[in-house]
Amino acid sequence: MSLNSQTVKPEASESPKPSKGQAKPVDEAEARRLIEAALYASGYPLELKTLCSITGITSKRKVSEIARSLMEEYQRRGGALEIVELEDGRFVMQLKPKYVSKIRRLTFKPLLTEGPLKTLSYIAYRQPVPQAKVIAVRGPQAYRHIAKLLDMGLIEREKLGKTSLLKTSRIFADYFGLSRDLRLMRKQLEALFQEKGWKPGEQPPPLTPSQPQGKP
Amino acid sequence: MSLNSQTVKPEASESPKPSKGQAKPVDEAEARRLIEAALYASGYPLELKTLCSITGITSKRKVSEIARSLMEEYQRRGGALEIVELEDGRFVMQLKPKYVSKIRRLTFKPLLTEGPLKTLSYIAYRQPVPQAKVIAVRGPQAYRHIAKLLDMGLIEREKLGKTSLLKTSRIFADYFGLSRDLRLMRKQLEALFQEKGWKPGEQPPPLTPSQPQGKP
Amino acid sequence: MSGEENKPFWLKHPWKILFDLARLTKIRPWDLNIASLLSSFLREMRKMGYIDFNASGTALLSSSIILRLQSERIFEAEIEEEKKGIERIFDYVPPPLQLPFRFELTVTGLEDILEALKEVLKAEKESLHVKVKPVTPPPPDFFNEYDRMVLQWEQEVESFYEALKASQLRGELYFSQLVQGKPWREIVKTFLMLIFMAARGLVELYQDEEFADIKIVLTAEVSRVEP
Repeated sequence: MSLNSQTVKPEASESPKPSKGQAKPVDEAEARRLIEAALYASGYPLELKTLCSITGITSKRKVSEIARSLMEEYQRRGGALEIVELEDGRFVMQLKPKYVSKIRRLTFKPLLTEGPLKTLSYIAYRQPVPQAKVIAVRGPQAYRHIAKLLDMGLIEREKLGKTSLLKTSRIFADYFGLSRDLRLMRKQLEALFQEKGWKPGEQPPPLTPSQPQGKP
Repeated sequence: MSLNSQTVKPEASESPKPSKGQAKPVDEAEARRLIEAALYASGYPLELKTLCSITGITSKRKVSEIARSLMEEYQRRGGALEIVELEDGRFVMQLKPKYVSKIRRLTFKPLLTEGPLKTLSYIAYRQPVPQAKVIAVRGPQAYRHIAKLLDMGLIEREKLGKTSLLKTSRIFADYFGLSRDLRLMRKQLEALFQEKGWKPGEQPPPLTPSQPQGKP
Repeated sequence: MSGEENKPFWLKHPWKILFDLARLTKIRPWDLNIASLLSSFLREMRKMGYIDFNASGTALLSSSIILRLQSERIFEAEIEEEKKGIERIFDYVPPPLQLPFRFELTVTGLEDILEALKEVLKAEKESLHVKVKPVTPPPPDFFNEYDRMVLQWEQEVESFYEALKASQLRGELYFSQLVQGKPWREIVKTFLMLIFMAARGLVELYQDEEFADIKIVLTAEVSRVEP
């Protein structure tokens, strides 16, 4: 078992004994396939909690063991794909970095075209932000962007009285590797922004949505 | 679980003759990884030509052989992913259909629910079929299904006088590795439906028993 | 009885429907012949010797509501027919085939978010200096059935316009030619599409007198002739 840096508890996963307390029991081989399916489909890091719910296994430890054994299998077969366990216990399936550059000649679609991407970035920076404000800044075509972003699960809409508030979803945070805590996420974005020597313009509005919309 | 069968090396011995005229020669194991990387990242069927250019191997036959051996490896390991060779020689990587419903909430890609999928099956089975007939059989909600299927490029609509005819698209054929010849495709589809235990005569009774129009 | 007699003419049959807004929304809009109702209303008004602008205004408002209801009915007509189950037929429906899922590597990263943000914040700053136009709130159910119909309608208008542009009849195009032999719903649809296109400045419509044929001129042609 030649395994590198990542902490791995060896091979409890290989034991055939059934794990306890499963919601809808699947055997380990099937759980492994379900984890593989989830990691493949998402393309971004998944929490153990998510993997538990996909497999129906309640024990995070158990799920982590199975995910690790899948990770090891990928290591052993030495293909172009790898599964990586992140420091916080999440798992992600990805292309080994050396192959990313080699397949550049294939044309890749952007996740979003320019318009919706701008709308998304604005929501991420000003969230939670009233939908009306997004429309005011981004123009009426933003209705369409918002519908698309909702459809893709990148943002969420909630009602606060008569106001519709928009904010980014967990999938958004996970995909872009940002904090799920909205306050922290904005700090991260601001920091990145300033790193580039850009000025964010006006002061961001307070995060409490009940207050008047962002005026300097 | 011993996974030795999946180690990457053996292929070199499987194909003793060296491939000629490589642009920038890579060994077979590396070519395999490049093919895997390309198939993983692209998300659509790749032509042999593209795989040649990615690997630097000029022989389509050679590339096809390597891609097939990768496909077989995926079959052997029995995971959640599969590589499929389409009728025209293209290869594609995908999640096995049985896992699609489980990963629905993890992906940005809009996935079809059962209703639109049934409408799609029906169109595929009866194509080219007048839109009015699809609505009459599947009910008014099929308008929505048809809009979605058109949007995803799975079906096409063409006008024939006043009638709108619906048929499946090339993208649809690509998903199932079906022939583009409608006659042949229908045979293949029938086989697929039968795999699912379906025979036209054995369906549950008509929705509106009072109307005896049922045409089998 | 005498009360009924003393009422102004427009509160009597058949015009009174124009003055009962509550009832207006409950009627079947296509049962009303607005053109003849309004013509006779104007004739009666002239007979009175003076114009009651209150009544005329209300009649105008009601007519526009009825026209709107009529066009909405066109959107809904097909779906409603289906919903009544008139033409529901049975056929064997094969089981759903689950499409396999294919992951796609996308090239959008945090860097792109930041680039986009830079642009947007610039626009935001500008939008704070400029008076922001009042924003109409979206309809409650944003992508509901009606929206979809409107979208479909927009597409139909577009392809109809393309067809007109491609037609051989340019310059000498009349409404009657377009709708010859078509069922009534198609005729109404065609008319509404033309109104739509005229509102958007894609076509100009000429009608010499009431009920005369409508001449259709593509605006692109007008501008080509008169630079």
